[in-house]
Amino acid sequence: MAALNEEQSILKDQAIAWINDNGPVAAFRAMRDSGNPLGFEQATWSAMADMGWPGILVPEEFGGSNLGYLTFGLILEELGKQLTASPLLASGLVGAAALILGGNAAQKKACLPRIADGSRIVTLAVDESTRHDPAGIALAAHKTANGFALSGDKCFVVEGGAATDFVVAARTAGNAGDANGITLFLVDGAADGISRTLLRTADSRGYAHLKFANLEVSHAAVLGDVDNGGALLDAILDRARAGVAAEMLGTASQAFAMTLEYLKTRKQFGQVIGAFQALGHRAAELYTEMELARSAVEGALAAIDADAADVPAMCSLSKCKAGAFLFRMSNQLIQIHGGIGMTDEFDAGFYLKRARALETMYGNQGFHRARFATLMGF
Amino acid sequence: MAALNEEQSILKDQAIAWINDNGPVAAFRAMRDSGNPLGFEQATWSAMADMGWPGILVPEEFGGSNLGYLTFGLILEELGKQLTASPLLASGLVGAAALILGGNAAQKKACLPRIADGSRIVTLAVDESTRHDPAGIALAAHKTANGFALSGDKCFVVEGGAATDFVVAARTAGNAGDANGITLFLVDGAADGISRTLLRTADSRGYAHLKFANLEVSHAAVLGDVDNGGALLDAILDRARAGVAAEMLGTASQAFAMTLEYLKTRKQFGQVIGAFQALGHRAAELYTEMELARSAVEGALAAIDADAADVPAMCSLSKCKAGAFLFRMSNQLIQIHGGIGMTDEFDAGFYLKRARALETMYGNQGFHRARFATLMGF
Amino acid sequence: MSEANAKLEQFRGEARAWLAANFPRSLVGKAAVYMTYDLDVPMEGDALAWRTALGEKGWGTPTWPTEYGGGGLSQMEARVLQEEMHAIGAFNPIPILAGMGVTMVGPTVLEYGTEDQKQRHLPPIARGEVRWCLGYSEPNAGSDLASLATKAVDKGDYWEINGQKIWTSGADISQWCGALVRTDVNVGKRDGISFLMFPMDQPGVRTRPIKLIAGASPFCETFFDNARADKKDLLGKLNDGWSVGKRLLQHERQSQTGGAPMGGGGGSLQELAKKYVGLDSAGKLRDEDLRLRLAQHLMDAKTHSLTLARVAAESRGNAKVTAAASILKNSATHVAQARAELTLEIMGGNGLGWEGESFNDEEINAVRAWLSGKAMSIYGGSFEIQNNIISKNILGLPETTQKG
Amino acid sequence: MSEANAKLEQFRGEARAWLAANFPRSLVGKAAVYMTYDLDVPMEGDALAWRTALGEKGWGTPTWPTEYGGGGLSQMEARVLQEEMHAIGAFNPIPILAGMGVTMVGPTVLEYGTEDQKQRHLPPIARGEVRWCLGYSEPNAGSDLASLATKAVDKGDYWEINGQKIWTSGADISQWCGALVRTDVNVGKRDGISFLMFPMDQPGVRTRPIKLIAGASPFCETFFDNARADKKDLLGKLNDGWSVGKRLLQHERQSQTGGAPMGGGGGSLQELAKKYVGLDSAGKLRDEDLRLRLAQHLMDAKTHSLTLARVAAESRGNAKVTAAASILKNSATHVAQARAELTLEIMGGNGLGWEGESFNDEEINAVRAWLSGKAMSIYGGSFEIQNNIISKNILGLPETTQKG
Repeated sequence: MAALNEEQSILKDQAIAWINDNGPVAAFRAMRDSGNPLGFEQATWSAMADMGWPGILVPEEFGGSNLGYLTFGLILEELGKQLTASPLLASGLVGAAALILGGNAAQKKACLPRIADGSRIVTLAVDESTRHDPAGIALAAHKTANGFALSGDKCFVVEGGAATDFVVAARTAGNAGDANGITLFLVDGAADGISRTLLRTADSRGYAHLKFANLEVSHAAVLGDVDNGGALLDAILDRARAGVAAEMLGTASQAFAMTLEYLKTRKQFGQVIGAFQALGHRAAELYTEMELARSAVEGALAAIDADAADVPAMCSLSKCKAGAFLFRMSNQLIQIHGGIGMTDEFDAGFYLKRARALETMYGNQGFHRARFATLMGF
Repeated sequence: MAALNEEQSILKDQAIAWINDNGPVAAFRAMRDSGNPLGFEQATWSAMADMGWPGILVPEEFGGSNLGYLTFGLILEELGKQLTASPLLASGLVGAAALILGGNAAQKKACLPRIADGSRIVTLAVDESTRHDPAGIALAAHKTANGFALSGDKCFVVEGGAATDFVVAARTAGNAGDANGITLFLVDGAADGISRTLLRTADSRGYAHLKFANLEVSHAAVLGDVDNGGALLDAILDRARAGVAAEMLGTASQAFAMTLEYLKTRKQFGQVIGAFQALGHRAAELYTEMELARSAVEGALAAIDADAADVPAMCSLSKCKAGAFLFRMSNQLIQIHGGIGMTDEFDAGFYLKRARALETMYGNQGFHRARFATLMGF
Repeated sequence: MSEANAKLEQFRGEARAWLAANFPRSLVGKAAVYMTYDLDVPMEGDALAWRTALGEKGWGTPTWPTEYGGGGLSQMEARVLQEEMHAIGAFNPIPILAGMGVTMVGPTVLEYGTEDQKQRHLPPIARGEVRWCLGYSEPNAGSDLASLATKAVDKGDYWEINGQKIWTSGADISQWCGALVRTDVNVGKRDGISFLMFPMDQPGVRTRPIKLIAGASPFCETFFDNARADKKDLLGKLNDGWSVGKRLLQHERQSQTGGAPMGGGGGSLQELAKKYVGLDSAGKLRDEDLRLRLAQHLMDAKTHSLTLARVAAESRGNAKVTAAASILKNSATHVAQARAELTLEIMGGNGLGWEGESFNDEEINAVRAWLSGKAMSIYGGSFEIQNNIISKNILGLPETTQKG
Repeated sequence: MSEANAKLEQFRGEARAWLAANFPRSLVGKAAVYMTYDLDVPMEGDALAWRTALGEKGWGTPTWPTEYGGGGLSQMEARVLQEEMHAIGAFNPIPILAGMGVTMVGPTVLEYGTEDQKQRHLPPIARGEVRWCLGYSEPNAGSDLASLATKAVDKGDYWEINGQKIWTSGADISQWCGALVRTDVNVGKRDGISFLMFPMDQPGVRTRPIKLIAGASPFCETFFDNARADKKDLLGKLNDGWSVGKRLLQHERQSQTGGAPMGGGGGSLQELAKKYVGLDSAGKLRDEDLRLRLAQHLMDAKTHSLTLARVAAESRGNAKVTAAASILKNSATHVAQARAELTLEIMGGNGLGWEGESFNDEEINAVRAWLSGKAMSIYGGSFEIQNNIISKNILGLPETTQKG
């Protein structure tokens, strides 16, 4: 992993210790078994807020610690290992990024401190069908006397059940597919014009479909520029992708650790199964893929922190690489554990389900492979 | 392999025996070392003609045996195993197919008996750039008082050095990229308007570039219909692809046999290397891929014989499957043999080079994967 | 040839007439209700009548000998019977009702059983009255079945069985069990194993259903605490259970190579893709990367089907199974698992549906089937075991890394 | 910090001055002529003068101690020197001229050699006057180096060497050889091996160049028939050659992880693709399948570069090499071989060019480099050996399948 500075090391150790005590995969299981519709426990979220995690990206003047994306990634990776459920990614990273990148002074002042202290959960509502397609945004925002009226649907909004506010990508001009004509709005989740449907998904995370029925918002709700929100949306999404990639890396590396442990202890045919060369080499290849994925993820987070020119390409790269490794690793977690891996009593299924869900989030490998080609100019 | 009838079994046994004596890979090596610019020995070709191989597809009334593509594939497979060099594929399959599918009575009568007895070598000239692109045909055939005048280039014409006649795909209407406006011509290779450049390629096969400088041909040279030759060209190409796939299967299965033999005899760390499970499993996976590739190849040849509706899809499928297996197998042939595999003294390099050449011939895996999608309607 | 054909056509007429007389029209379209492995559907009314008629005729197990309750038909006649049933929407629920009885236990009893065993066990299976489960795997004997530890001790009148089995499919609803048990602890791992048959309804047997990652499952853990098997219910020779068990597994493996589409995606994958993803103006799938991977998968699937057909053609009139058959298990698994993954990818976010109104049945079934399908590379000879078998038995490479 | 910087800048001034005074301007742009491993380019005129000046200054081996002919520079100073040379188009031919002398033999002699060995062997290497080859592999000892059979017998005054080496790069043009030989046949495979140094120009040594699949090569077979090594040219302890040899191989492996672009494709692969394949009206590569595979490869290559950078960052101020370093060899190989394959695919038919006017140099070089590059997964620790190392040394899995 990246050479950490002292602050990062302390934060990482703190995260590991806290997650061990408070958010291990057993806690995720208990949450799932309870049927909790939000997909996380309020106490968990409060504890994270107390530790300052939702404020890691938030500038100090707004109550955050401004430690950057690489640092945020360390926490997401640790949470990914134990599948610890919370809206940290959705609000602390994606929501915060939207405000930091697109908010005006008033919006930042009103919103960022409350993101940082966890009292508001701000999430991004972007997709409108079963597939990630930011170019295809069609949710209409018509101009009215006092501002805009929003009508249309948003699907699979991450932590959409718990969100207090939504960053909504809407169309103020042109047609679905046009690059221009997109505007972002920051809207209050409690408004009358929004109805939510909570989803029951295989990975037990808190997604929701939203329906906007002529929701009226003022000009003050606009985040960034009217009609020119496409670039802002891309920038937010890229940060979201790198964040998801960090979580994926954590989930996959834990699956690797569980598999390695099993290879060293499970006996078949009179020896531990890791002594079978076919499995030993498979483990070596998975390890290789893990180390490569780590470089991609840390590279993307560092590129964001450095405001590098290749942030879009690096973020697509990280999502692809983490995705490919997590796919293979979550499948091998089951395969190498054999029958026990198929039982709900064992945790492997959680990792497999989560892997599939993270793969679809903010664009799958195919989406990012094609995007990478486009970004490279061919 | 497919359940063979008696005629096929006899022919196959004859082929194996003859190739063992007359066309083993050592003969290919000798031919290469001699610098023979045609890429095959005339004596080899004469012997094949004596055995009737160039006439396997030719109807009996024109001096052939009309045994069909599956039978032809058996021979090509055996030749592929030993890399036996000859224009059998180019003329006996592709040239014959062009005449059988597109020739009128006069053309068939004039040409097919001489293809069958090996005295004429008729090959297809289709591509005009470094890539297989039948839709992009631009070689111009302008209408003249007595027929047409052909001007333009053809590249990588298989056995183009030895050919006595060419089936030339030319454009009589429209522009490169148009589906319509393609006409096929059967032209005498000795004509003044054609100049040839023989190529020196890694696989030591007899390719040539052709240049047509206002070559005048009469209406009698048209094969099939004027302007509507696209479908005929596709049909010829599909047969060519299935034939190449059969050759690829042979080349790859010989590479498999060489590798398996080495796994059983080469010792490292005190045991034969095939005892290492990682290599044993790799061999099992290669074997699996080989059996699957065989089904695809035989399936395509049988589909042609049965004049099935899915010939195009089956031919793309067979080229893809044989290509993927040959690629992997030729690389593993080198990898598993280690240092010795890298030496020119050993034959592995021949298989690797031939694999690369066959992959490009009549469309590579990427071409056929995309074509398959189109044929399936998506 | 034409005489045989004429005889077959005569049989077709008889079958058609019998089916017309006996298959209740009320059951047309109900096949899915009765042809599921997951549920213990009660047999009542017309369904019970149909099962009874089929059982009495012996056509639930058409190729079994008539003396043991079968139909005594040839393979060709059985195929004709199936065609005729299919033509009128009839179905044969008996193989399902019998659990592992028709597909696995029956054929093995026919081969290894005593006359008494055949008389007692086969007719109830053929009538669909007795369901069988199989006790094979144990928590510490999965792929390495030879290290099983469940013991059976000779108590004079009976065998006393102690130990635990896992993955006993349908154990909680079965009346009989066939199990591999250790009858001699002093010899090598594969020796000293016997195959016993015993009723499940006895004090010494306890079952616990296993919840899987896909949800409820037919699988159980089964515990034996001084359970009993009659001395006359040893199948095959004492301490030769390994060969009996292997034979049974061959039947299982044969039933897994069809590469049948997994649930939730029975239709064409390209139609599903068109529906969820759509085509662009050039007629290409809107997701260019998915388009090419889908094409690759369809080619893989087609190639597997071609191989199944080739193996069948090569085996015809050929007692020895062709070598190509050895690849079918892994190939089928590869195709089925890839199909399940692509199905979810095509469905996008809806391919995450677990329950609730936001997802349709096809989506939820696809997710469950995707998860269930992960077992294909584990059970019935894991991916790795299959590669061992190919490497050793087909390719003749030495086996050094597996002892025992 | 700023004091160190000032000192470094002072050195930069000195280096610049010295280079200006000594590097012959006639050699600008000639680096490619003298910096090739494949040829034994004669050193004459300005080239000879430059080599001599560099050798006398010790800057051909800048970080070696001055007492053994080196420059005595720090790593930082050496980098500054390199920058300054680069700035004026100067180059250092000595590591090439010395064969394996500068990169592998020298550092190992520095570590294991006696004072006498250092005095005799290092200065001629540092002056670029003596080329070294290495005798490692044998026909029956490739990846399994420990089973080597070349013997050296103690004859009192000298060692007498008999046997055969293979893959001795540059043996036909080298003056000295360092070889692993068996000095005790009665002990385990890795024991009883010693590292001897001896001149190539003696009656008992014969070399035969090896032709490779890519054509002519620097590799030879080398035969020893009562060849002699002086007793004082045993490097390291008797029968401890395994650790000496391993140290040497570490130097080799380090030089192979850069994932440097293979010959014939030094430019950007996407530019090559645009040139050969072209873009459509939407700006996409005309071959949709190639486009996505090319994107995947560029991501793989970028990820490998990121890993190199990460390993370097993690190693900084850290004596222990990070675990991630263990993956670099296989990763570099994967990237380089995939790049070579894609290069040929992009070139289409022209990616088959072997010789003649129909193909340009870039095409022919790409084909040769593609073939040569297949060795990357074989030499310097094969793909399989690297996986063994990761599995055992990094992951701590047991080693059961390798004896000896």
